[in-house]
Amino acid sequence: MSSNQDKKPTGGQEKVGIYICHCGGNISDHVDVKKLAENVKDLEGVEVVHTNTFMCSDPGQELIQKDIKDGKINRVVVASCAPALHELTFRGAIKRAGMNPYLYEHANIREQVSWVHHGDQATEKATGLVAAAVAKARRLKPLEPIRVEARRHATVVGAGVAGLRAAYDLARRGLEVALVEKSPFLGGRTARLGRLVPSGEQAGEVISRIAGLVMTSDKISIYPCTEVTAFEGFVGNFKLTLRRKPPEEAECRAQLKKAREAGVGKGEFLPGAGVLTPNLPDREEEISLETGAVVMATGFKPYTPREGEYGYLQTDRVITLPEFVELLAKYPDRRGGFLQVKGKQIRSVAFIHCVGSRQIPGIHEPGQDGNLNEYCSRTCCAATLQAAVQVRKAFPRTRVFDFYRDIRTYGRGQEEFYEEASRQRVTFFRFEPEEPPVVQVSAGGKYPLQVSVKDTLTFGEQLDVPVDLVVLATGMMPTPIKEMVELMKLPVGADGFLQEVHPKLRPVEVANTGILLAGTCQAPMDVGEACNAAQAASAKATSLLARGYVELDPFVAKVDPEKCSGTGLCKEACPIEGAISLKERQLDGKTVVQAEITPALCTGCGICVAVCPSRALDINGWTLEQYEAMVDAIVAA
Amino acid sequence: MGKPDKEAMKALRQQRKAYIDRAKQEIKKQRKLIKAIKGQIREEAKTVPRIAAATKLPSDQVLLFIAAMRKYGQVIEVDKDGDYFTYKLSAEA
Amino acid sequence: MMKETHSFQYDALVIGGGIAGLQSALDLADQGFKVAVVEKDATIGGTMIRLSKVFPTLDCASCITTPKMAAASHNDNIDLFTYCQVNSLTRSDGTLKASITQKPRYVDPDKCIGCRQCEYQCPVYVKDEEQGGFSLRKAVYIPFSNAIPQLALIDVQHCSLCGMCAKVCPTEAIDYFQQPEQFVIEAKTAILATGFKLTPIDQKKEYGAGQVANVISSLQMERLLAPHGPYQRVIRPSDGKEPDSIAYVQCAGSRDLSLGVPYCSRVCCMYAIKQAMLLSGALPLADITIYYMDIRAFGKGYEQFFQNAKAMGIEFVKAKVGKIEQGENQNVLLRIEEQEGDGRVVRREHDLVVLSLGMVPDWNPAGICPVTTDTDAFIKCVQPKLAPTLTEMEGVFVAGVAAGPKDIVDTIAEAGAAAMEASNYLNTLSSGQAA
Amino acid sequence: MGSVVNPELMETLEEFGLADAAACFNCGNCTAVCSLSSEETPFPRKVIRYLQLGMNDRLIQSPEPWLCYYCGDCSETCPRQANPGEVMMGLRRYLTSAYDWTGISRLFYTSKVFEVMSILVIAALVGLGFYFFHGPMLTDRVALNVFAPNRVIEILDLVMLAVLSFLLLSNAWRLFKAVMGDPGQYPDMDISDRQQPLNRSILGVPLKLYLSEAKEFVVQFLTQKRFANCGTASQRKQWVVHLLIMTGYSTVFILVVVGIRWFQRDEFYPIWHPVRLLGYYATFAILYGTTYAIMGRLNKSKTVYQNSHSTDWVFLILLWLTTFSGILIHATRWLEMPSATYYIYVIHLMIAVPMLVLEVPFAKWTHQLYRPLVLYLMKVRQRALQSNQ
Repeated sequence: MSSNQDKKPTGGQEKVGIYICHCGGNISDHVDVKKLAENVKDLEGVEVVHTNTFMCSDPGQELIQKDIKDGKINRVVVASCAPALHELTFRGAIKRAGMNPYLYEHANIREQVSWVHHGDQATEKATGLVAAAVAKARRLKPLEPIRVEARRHATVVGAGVAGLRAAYDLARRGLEVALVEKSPFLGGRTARLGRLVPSGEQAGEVISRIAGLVMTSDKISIYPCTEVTAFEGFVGNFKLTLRRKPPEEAECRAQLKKAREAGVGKGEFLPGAGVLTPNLPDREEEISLETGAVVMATGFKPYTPREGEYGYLQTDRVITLPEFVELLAKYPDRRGGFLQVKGKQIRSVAFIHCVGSRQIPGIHEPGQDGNLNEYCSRTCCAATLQAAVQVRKAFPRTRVFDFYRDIRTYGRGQEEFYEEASRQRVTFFRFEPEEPPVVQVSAGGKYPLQVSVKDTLTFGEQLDVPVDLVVLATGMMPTPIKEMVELMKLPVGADGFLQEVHPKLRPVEVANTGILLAGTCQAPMDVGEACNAAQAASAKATSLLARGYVELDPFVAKVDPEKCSGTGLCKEACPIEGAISLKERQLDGKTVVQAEITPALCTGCGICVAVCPSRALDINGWTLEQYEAMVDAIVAA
Repeated sequence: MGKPDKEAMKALRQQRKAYIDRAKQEIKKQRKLIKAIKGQIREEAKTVPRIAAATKLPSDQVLLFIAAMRKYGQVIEVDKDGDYFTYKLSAEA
Repeated sequence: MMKETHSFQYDALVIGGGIAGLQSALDLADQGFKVAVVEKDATIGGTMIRLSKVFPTLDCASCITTPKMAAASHNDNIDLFTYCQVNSLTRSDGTLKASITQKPRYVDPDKCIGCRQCEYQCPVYVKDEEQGGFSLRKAVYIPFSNAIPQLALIDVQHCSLCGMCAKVCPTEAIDYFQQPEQFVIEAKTAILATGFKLTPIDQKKEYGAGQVANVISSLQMERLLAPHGPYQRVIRPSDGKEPDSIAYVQCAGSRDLSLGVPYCSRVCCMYAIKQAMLLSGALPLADITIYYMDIRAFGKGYEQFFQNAKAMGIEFVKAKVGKIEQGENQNVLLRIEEQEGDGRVVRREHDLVVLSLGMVPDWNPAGICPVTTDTDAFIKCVQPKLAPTLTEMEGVFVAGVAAGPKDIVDTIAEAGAAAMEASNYLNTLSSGQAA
Repeated sequence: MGSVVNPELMETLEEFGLADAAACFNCGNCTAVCSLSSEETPFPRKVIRYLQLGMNDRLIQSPEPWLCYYCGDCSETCPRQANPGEVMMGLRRYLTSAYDWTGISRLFYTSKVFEVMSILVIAALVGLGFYFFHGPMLTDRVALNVFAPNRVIEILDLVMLAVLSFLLLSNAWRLFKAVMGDPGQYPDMDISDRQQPLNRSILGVPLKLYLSEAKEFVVQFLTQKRFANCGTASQRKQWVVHLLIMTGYSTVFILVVVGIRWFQRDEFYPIWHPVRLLGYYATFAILYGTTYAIMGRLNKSKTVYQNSHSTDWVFLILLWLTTFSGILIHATRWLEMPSATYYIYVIHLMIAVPMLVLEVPFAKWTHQLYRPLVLYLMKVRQRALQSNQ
């Protein structure tokens, strides 16, 4: 599938090879690749043009490497997908062929062309983009990555199950770890659960086990009651400011009181709260921390239903699943008779799924923040069935009714658990999102509540179910960490969760190198999945820091000492503290003040370039000259 | 591998006799089938059901070989005729 | 012909060269460990490289897999052993020993340049399973265009030993006399990433036991949708008709005690929706119906993906298909209970029907290593909550579908977790602490 | 207002041998796979759902349980192995007792003690009757009609027939009213409910429709041809076996109850005589059919034989023993063994009478009537709906 259109060398210094990818049919279905190759083969400096079905595949990469080794080219342009996917792939290939990896330019003709344009238009635009890339490639200079020392230290934010898991793994790999937790307890949301599906393990035991390992590790420092208040730096060399203060929140104090009353000591597990940390602060203090990588494990909070949503807050007989799970935990081994809640006999209980999850625009009302939770919270189906089965087994006289949209018992052993619920006589009803069940307070009836539903399992019949208690299976929402998101400039997805770079290529990394995601801050997950994510994040953090140094892209600002007149405008405009400084230096015997760049801090944003009156600044790999050449090339094409 | 040793090859042929005999049978059948299909689409592009009707071959077999012959560059897809596509021998074939 | 058994030493051994194995290998290699990847097929890439596009981002599967394959094959810390079978994996004196048999390719890997001259000249056509059996390959062939390594192999069961390939090979790489090779890989830790296969298409007699024309498996549909598919477009296999109406039968091999597969295979809802979306792109006028019991779109962005599919006009019908029969004109008849209506039984006719088959394990450790399987036949995890990748065997971890059905996203995360466990184990060994 | 859900019903039905209905997750596979399930009367999931929800009235009005011949396809393919075929079987038992106004059926099905005791009591009554009222026991020849004159037996038979018919027909009338939808009987029913167009009141069907469709009843009763379409081809055997038992049983029932004066004779008929041939046919048919069914249930060879309620055993065993003792009487007469003949005759009746008295109006036998009756009513109703439109 490769067409070779070699030309005689023109004798120029820059010999550009163009490699056009079909991307299966992703590109070639819309862009006439043959014509594109024809269009660009005569551009100045172009030596060879190749096309391939998958340029990123081994045979594709070998094409490039062969041309380099044969001396045919010394600049590479690949026209394919978004650079976010494969720029690194091709740089790697070029490097292996012995060429400077920065003599490379990427033309995005998939996301920017074939996915949005069709027919001749697409081919035309692709021609323009490739021409621009060639123009830039001819002006590329070899660059070296910026190598900076990396601290063999990592910080984990959040001491839920994912945070504990990550901290323990990082410590086992020999890194020093700071574990920052805003509450006085370790274990997060997991600590408040009962039995876990489907193994039936007690969540408290699971948390106690991993918290025990964390507390006994000499590499992990635990910072309870602590929040991150300032953040700066770059991968390998982040600087964090932490504020630690005695707990103030009412809920927190109540839990501490409960711990005291129950005689739960430091390092011991308090049901419904977690493992009490060994080092509670008695005064407020500020701590600064230097760290190489940050693992975000800030977790989730359960959705709080609106007042009146399925009768919530209108009667105390409508509660959420997390509340119900805490209630259930109070009857550890009770058997027989009816379930009792708040002194009332519960003859029947209804569970309603998808409360605050799978919301559909136009059907559901947005929450207080104006957003809809369109996602599935993934864990509530199994958790609901767990609670339902527990009720049926412990209190066989209490009837259980379950109202669902789709039962999503996807995980290992979960479908079997669903069957167990059926066999335990949980009665299921299925509703459409347009016609959800209605919870009514029935005055004077034999039961205080009635759930009415148009049941699609009974051919859309209207059914009335009299109940004593309604439990709402509320979904997960990301823990509100707005300050940290702003502080650390973290990418957030449309669903409000932290956003990874790519779910398959870089699933636990965010765009900011050195910051990793673990657990439910990224998306709803169950305990096992959160631990997997935490370990994957630890593996990435270890890979980053294990060598003791990190390499950063060299796309940073540089100062032309010939032109810099030391106005300091750049320093003022620079959004990053310390990235530009003004330094005195000797020039032709005179002392002048000029701008100086700290490459490791510079993000290459280019603001300084824009404000400099004397055009003394430029970004390596993205110079003004290169930009101008690109624009010219597009216009010419 | 240089020129294979004649004796050794003979021994190998003996050892794989069952496979070889079956493969030879297959080749014969396939050649006939391919010839029949090629005969139909040398001059005119046709749909699979038309080729199948003309050659009295099962239509899934025809499609299977059309697919393979396209893969090796002997057949090209030409046009659409109703719900079906038409195929013709390529210039190289 | 008894050769001395070679022995190779590594830090880690990864069994299975699919996406899970490759990700684990890359994560370990990035931390500086030496890794051997043993793959049973002639190419690495596993099931993922055989897919068209992947949900929910609709990236082409190759775009994600080929770079990881290339990265693994170029990584100085990783050695790939393809076309190899693991006979046993045992632990003695703190070392894992894997006895490996490499099947003969009948092609010298050092000489073959992957030019495919042999393939073009070979006279025997063989059903190409890489294309769902919808196209043919030759008796000497390279599995597919982006296979790694790009080496030809001879399928001796279909070879007539005519000698043509040896004649045309420019590098004299053909070796008809190649024998299986035995060797041993020694490592300190191992990761099992042995993946899955589909539940057999002929298992359910109510669904025609594989005999009804135009009833295909979901992986076969992946090939029809793939850029280098057998027909390079979506037409149905019985006669080449462009289908006007395509149906998906969900849970065709999962959640069914009568098939002995009680569990949910976790990916079928999403791949059916994804394929339906791709189909509505390829065949904008076609009606696409998905017959389902519960739509399980639980991953990040999956529910939104499902709702988009609904909005695009893909029909979702809540019904478990009871029977599949051959209709007229090679069409397919499905019998369902019309649950969303008044429950009557109706027959619905489609041009093409896809069975959303489930996942069953592709490897059984019994007799090979002292790792056991759970009731679902997947490898048993001893700590499914805190350390899901731990197996019963010390120093041996599991990742991906080998430990239960999983989509690619979850597989990749788990592969990272297994790499973490393995590296921690290596670290513990080297620092001399007892585990 | 919707229908109120009452999951207690399932527990009630458990007494009738209901198993696994709770395991159903309402996928609808059973209905889709069933070859008898139709557009008008889809089953079994529909009634299983009513059962899960405890909609007793709906169940009592449902014709569907009587339309199922239990080929077992649904149970074999059920993804949850919730055994829908057996649930239908249990429902038939429950409905038989629900239609029985005497309450005996319910006791018979739900109490093993009652089941055994009722058989023993009736058997004892028969035995005592003979003990006190039998005729002379001639020993020089076999004179059954002297020991038990067939004229007397005939009178008793006819009395029994009248009582049993009254009971059975009055129960069938209740079924008729329920299935055809008597709104007075179930005041909470919503007649205009679109989901149940066929289950609603059309008691006002013109009488002539009932007459003109009567053929359906006769054909279905005699041929059970619907059973022939049940399940896959291999299930044909089940239909043949069932037909054998049913025709054999009916034949012997008519011979014994209505035609006793021709059937019970002291001289043998010539071998080709129709009564004798009918007798042989019935004997062979029942013996083969019941032996096949008993072996099947012992070996659990088919899905349909997987679950056996105690009443299934009782029915088969009593039937088998009746037939077997009948053969013995025939043999002892042939061998001219008078005493043995008389004793076995008494034993024969001690088995046969309880079987008839209990099974015909209260238990398994009712389905011989209910099945063709419901099919016939469905046909009538279909016609009525057609003419209404």
